[in-house]
Amino acid sequence: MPELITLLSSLCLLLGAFLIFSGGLGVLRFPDFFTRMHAAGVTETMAVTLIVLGLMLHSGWGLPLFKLLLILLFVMITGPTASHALAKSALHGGLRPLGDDSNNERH
Amino acid sequence: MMQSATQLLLLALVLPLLAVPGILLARNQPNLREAISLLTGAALFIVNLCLFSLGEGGVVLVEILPRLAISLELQPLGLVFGLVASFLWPITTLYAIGYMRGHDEDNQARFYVFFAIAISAVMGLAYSGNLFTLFVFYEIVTFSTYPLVTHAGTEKALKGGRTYLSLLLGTSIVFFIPAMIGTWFFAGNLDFQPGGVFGEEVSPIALSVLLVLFAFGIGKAALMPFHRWLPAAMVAPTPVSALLHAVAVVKAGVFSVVTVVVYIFGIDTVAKLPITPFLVYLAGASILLASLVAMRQDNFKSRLAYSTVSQLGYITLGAFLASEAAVAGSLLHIVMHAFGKITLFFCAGALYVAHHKSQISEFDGMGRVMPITFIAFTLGALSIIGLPPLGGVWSKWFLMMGALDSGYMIMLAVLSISSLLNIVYLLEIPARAFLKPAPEGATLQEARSSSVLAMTITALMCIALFIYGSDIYEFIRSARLT
Amino acid sequence: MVRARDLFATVMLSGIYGLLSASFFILMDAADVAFTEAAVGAGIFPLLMLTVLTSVGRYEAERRRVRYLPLFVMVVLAGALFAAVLQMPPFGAVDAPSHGHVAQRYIQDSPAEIGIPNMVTSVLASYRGFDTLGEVVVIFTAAVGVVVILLGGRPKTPQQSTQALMAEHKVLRVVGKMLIPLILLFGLYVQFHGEYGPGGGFQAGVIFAVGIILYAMLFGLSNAQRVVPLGVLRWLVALGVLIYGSVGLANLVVGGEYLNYSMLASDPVTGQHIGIILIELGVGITVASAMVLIFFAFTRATRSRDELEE
Amino acid sequence: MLSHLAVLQVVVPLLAAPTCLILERARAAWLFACLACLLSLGISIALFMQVEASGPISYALGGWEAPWGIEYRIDALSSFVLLLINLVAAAVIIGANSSLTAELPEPRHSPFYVLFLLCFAGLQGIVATGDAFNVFVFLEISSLATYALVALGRDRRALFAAYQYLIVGTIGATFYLIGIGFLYSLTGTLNMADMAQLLPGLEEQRLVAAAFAFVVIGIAMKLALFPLHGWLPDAYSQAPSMATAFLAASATKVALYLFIRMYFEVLGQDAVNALFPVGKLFLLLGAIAVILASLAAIRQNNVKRVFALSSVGQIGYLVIGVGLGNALGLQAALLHLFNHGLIKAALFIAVAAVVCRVGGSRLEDFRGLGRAMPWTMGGMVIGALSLIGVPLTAGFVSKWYLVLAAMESGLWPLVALVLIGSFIALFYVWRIVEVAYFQPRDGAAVSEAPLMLLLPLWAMALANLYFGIDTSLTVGGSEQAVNFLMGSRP
Amino acid sequence: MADYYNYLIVVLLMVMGLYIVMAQGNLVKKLIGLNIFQTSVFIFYISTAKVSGGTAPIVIDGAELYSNPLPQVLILTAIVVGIATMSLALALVLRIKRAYGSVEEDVILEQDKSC
Repeated sequence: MPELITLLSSLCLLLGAFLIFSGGLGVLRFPDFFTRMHAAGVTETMAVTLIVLGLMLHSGWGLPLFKLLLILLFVMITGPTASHALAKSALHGGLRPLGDDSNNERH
Repeated sequence: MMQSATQLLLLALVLPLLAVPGILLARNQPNLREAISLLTGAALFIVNLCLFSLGEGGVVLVEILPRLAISLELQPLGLVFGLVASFLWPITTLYAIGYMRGHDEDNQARFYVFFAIAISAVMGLAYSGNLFTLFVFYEIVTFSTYPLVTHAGTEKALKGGRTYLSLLLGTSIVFFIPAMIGTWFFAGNLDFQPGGVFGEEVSPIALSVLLVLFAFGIGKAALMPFHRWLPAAMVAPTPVSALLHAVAVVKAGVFSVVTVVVYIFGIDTVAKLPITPFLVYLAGASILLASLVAMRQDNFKSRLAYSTVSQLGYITLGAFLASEAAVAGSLLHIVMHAFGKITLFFCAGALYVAHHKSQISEFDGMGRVMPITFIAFTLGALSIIGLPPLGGVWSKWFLMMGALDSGYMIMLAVLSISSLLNIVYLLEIPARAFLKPAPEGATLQEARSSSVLAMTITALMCIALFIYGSDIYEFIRSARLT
Repeated sequence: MVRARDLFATVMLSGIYGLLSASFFILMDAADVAFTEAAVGAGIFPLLMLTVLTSVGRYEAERRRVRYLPLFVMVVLAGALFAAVLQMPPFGAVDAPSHGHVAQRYIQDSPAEIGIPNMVTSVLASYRGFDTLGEVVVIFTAAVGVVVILLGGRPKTPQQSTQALMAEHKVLRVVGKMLIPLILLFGLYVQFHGEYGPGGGFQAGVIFAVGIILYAMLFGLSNAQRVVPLGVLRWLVALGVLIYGSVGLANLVVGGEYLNYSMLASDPVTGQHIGIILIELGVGITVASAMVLIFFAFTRATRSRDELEE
Repeated sequence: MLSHLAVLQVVVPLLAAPTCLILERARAAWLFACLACLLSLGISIALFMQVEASGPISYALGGWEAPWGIEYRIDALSSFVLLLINLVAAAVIIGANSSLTAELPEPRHSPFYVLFLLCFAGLQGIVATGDAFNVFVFLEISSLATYALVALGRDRRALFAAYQYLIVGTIGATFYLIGIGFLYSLTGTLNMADMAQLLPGLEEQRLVAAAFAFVVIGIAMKLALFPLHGWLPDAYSQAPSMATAFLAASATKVALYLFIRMYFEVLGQDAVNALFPVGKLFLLLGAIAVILASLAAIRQNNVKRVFALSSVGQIGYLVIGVGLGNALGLQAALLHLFNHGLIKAALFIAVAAVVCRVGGSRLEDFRGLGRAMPWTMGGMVIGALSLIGVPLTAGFVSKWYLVLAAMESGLWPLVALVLIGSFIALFYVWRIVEVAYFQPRDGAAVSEAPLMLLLPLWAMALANLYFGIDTSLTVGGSEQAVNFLMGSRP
Repeated sequence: MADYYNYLIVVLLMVMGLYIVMAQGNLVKKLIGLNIFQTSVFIFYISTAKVSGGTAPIVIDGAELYSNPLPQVLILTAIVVGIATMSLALALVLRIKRAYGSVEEDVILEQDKSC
């Protein structure tokens, strides 16, 4: 049983790390603001969730588990909100997604 | 007896200062104000006479650092100087009353106030018990005479004042202070004592350096090349010039030089120093050069100023000749020159106030307009030149004796040539005044009576000093100088 | 960072730099410091910077030149420093002199003398409690200074409601409403948990302040100021320092040295405990109110400029 | 309570500051600040006497003994400096109300008092503490308060001056922190006395040298030692006048105190000079500072700036005294530290009085003030004479010692330099006196400064005279301090 | 050399920060440089505190070796001091911008000279 949990937790952590890496790559390589934000946003929610999950599995019952749970909740609420706010203010600020030809100006 | 000496010394210091609030309170009542000045002056002279009769005593006022105190001490040199200064103060005041009123000057109260402070400082200087005290009062004299020099407040006066202050303070900061601190450093104290304060172990080189620092540091002695302040100070009102040249400032300077030579170094030490001949020749050069410059001045006061530079050279020369006769001679010259020169300045002021003439070339025939003035002038001039029957002859005589004693033959020549030059540039003035024709429509018009009275007194004193000159000399010689 | 002309990017980078150093501090076993650095270096500092940028403009003037004199000085300095630090005790050495002398006592005796497990808090609040008083006063000074520089002596809470920064963001507002109580709660937790784990008055103060700042950002400065008026904040800033200082004075009264809490109760350890809780409270109050005050002052200053321009 | 005086000295103003903020009303804040400063002055006098009678006082804060807790140490040196700061602070705070009324809008008054008290407390903390890191904390308290005080100035230039001062000051403080970090990693302690005992015999001399360099450069920035003095003239001439009066008289003095403490006590003069001839470097820098700053002062048109530059020059004297390295030199530095504090306090309070009545401190604003404001200008002239070093003023005494010390070291050029410096001082000071007394005033009539400004001004002016005549306190105090420092590490 | 890796990085950061302060003309950027400079000192102190194999200085059962708490305490204070300084500096920058209309050093000096 402990081995299984270790395995699972390692898997989660690895996956999370991979997602973070790919997210970073995406932020660097994607063509415009909104696609980059997509990379960053997905990473933030998914990767962090995975990593925290991995850590939770690792930590066992106790106060740390509870704390991690809180962190998870917090990230899951704030992450998407932040992405949303960013995208909205970008739109508000005059930035248009790639392919939207109506007003394709870039900063 | 000591008790009363202490009190009298303090009184001499404080008495002129007591006049200050009086003058300030009475600043809108000229008569009262000047009466206060005069009375204090007379009282001060009496105090000095009392001090003279006491002859010795001293007081330590305050000890600033260990072995560094403000202290007063009666000694013969100081007594002579103190008497002269306190005698001439009321007389200058008397003269100033006439001058200032005749000239309708502003800020007269300020004038009398600083006049009084200056005299108080001169008293302190005369009765200093140590070098530090001397220095302090020396500086107070500088500061208190600065407002007198710039009295007019014009741009020219300010400029003259700037030169005056910067040269005097500059020399004292850059030379005098290090000399004083050096003395303290080598000797451990600054107390005046006959024979000097330095021990045997101090090297002659160090002493020479100190002596040079003192010679130049006491800028009021106007040893060339630090004489520029004196002509610059001629922007002052004439009573101030009289005070500067006869009583307070320059005499404070040369008195300091003599005191330093006698009581800090000791006559015998100075005589042996390798630097002394250099200083003697410098003083000699100062005498001759200043005389030559004086001949070329057309402005009356400038000529007198350079004459003073030259005469001060006599006194410093006497000090550096470093024999008892020469030192006594130079001290005597302080007295003689004081009376002579003050007379000359009184005359200059009188001419300026009464006729607004300040250039010598304008004096043609003025002897008939202002006979008393020019007679007084002639007497003063003769005294300075050193002709009998006037006081000046004694001091020159003893100075020459001193030069002989010390073996500086060449100085005899210098003194003689200088006397000749004196004749040329001083007697030219009465000659013009009496021999050239008077200006058109001139009538007899003297300056105000108080001014005339003052110059008469001083001129007569020049004659009196011829009679009592040797007594003063004896008094000085009776004291322990080495 | 040196070369970028876009100040916005620079500020963001320096925020990341702050976060990185915080992570580094964790690696170095300095949990409390990491906590603080995260709050300050990645939180407050970029926040203030951004506020300033809204006023001073995002781009700096075109300038592309290397200053040689500073460069030279820096190269020399770096060389000298390299030479010097090579004489430092090796990194991580157990027997370095700095670990032996004074620190040893903190590690060995503080649990018994102070009675709390977090040595950093013990040292901070008790052994070197006076430093911490100084630290609080520094924050206090900064708050007073910022307010007087930006707003002039005695600012009044504005009457008319100005438009909120993010009025159009409904999602944000809702999420914010959810989060703010949590943040404040967390602040309280950090405040009183500092003796056992990382945390303490300063960190709690910052977190508390962030909650209020968030409120101000979402619902408008004037609404926030209605909740915590400037006058009250001023009062609170001073109060925190006074609490801290008076604990010290109270010690004098009961006969101990200044800030010697042992006398506060019959048992020294209990006394220390009480003292530390009290002073941490003081720290928390001053820090929270100072941070809010500084933020308010900054936004007010940038805002009033905008109003002037319109 | 008497045994707690050491800490109360700092805590009183420190806690008075927030109380002042709560008081809000300017007048109440002022009165309270006055009360705190006077109380503090009383404490400092008591401490001075206590130290003189029974030697250094050590106070363990929090009850934790020396190397573990923070120690307050009041010895001959610190009690001497504390006395100066307190004298100046009391004088300044009494006059502050009148001066501020003319210079700042009313709502800024009470923050001014708060910042003033903080600065005051910070400076005292630096002096009182025996802990190297605690110094840093209090250094920053005083510095932050100072930046804010400077920024209160009326002109917009005050802002930029404050900013520059902030940059330099922060770098300086951080340098100091780095130096302390090195020392800590070598010795494992932060207590100065403890450090002083552990430092000799260490092998890592390069690191000690680096530590010293950082500490000294850090302090030199605060001290405005040439060539790191750039911030000072701007900051001092732009700050509110009374703030300048306080800062000029105390802030740089405290920096010098810290410097002396580090150089003579913690690191040890001989040990440092064995690594690098620092003493000679100080002499050189001091000499350059004296000449350059004095020359620059002559050309200024703003009187505040003249005096500010003169401060840079005077710091040169102080550093020369330290650099000479003999007992007399150190004593000269300490004496000048004290006396120059009094001088600058008098001068800047006088300037504050002028600004209060005339509204500016340019040279032409001083026209005819000799007659219009006789008491103010009288006090100023006394301060000016003391600055030049005229006998019977405090300035003379310190110059006397400095010259003696230079002679003892056989450095005659230095003697000349000190005197030439005084000579130049004469020029820039006299320009002001001349304008005030001998140029007529045109424009609106000006009345004499308010009594509350004249009072501290004359207190300082008379102090200048008093300490020029009765030197037992200053010379005795500095001598004790020198014996203490030189004795601790012969 | 590996033993000193941390310190060398610290030195690099330190001089970089200082260079920015000295060479940059933009007042905001100077402050960023100052921040880097200060943070480098924090890193330095914290590095000296680390003991290999030690844990954070919070008492846990079984731990024998703790890192040094003292530098951490000092740096806690220093961080606070740092942010206090920064906020004051930024406040000044805001006011300078309002008074001069610029935050470039040379523009400001130019304006001061002309008036």
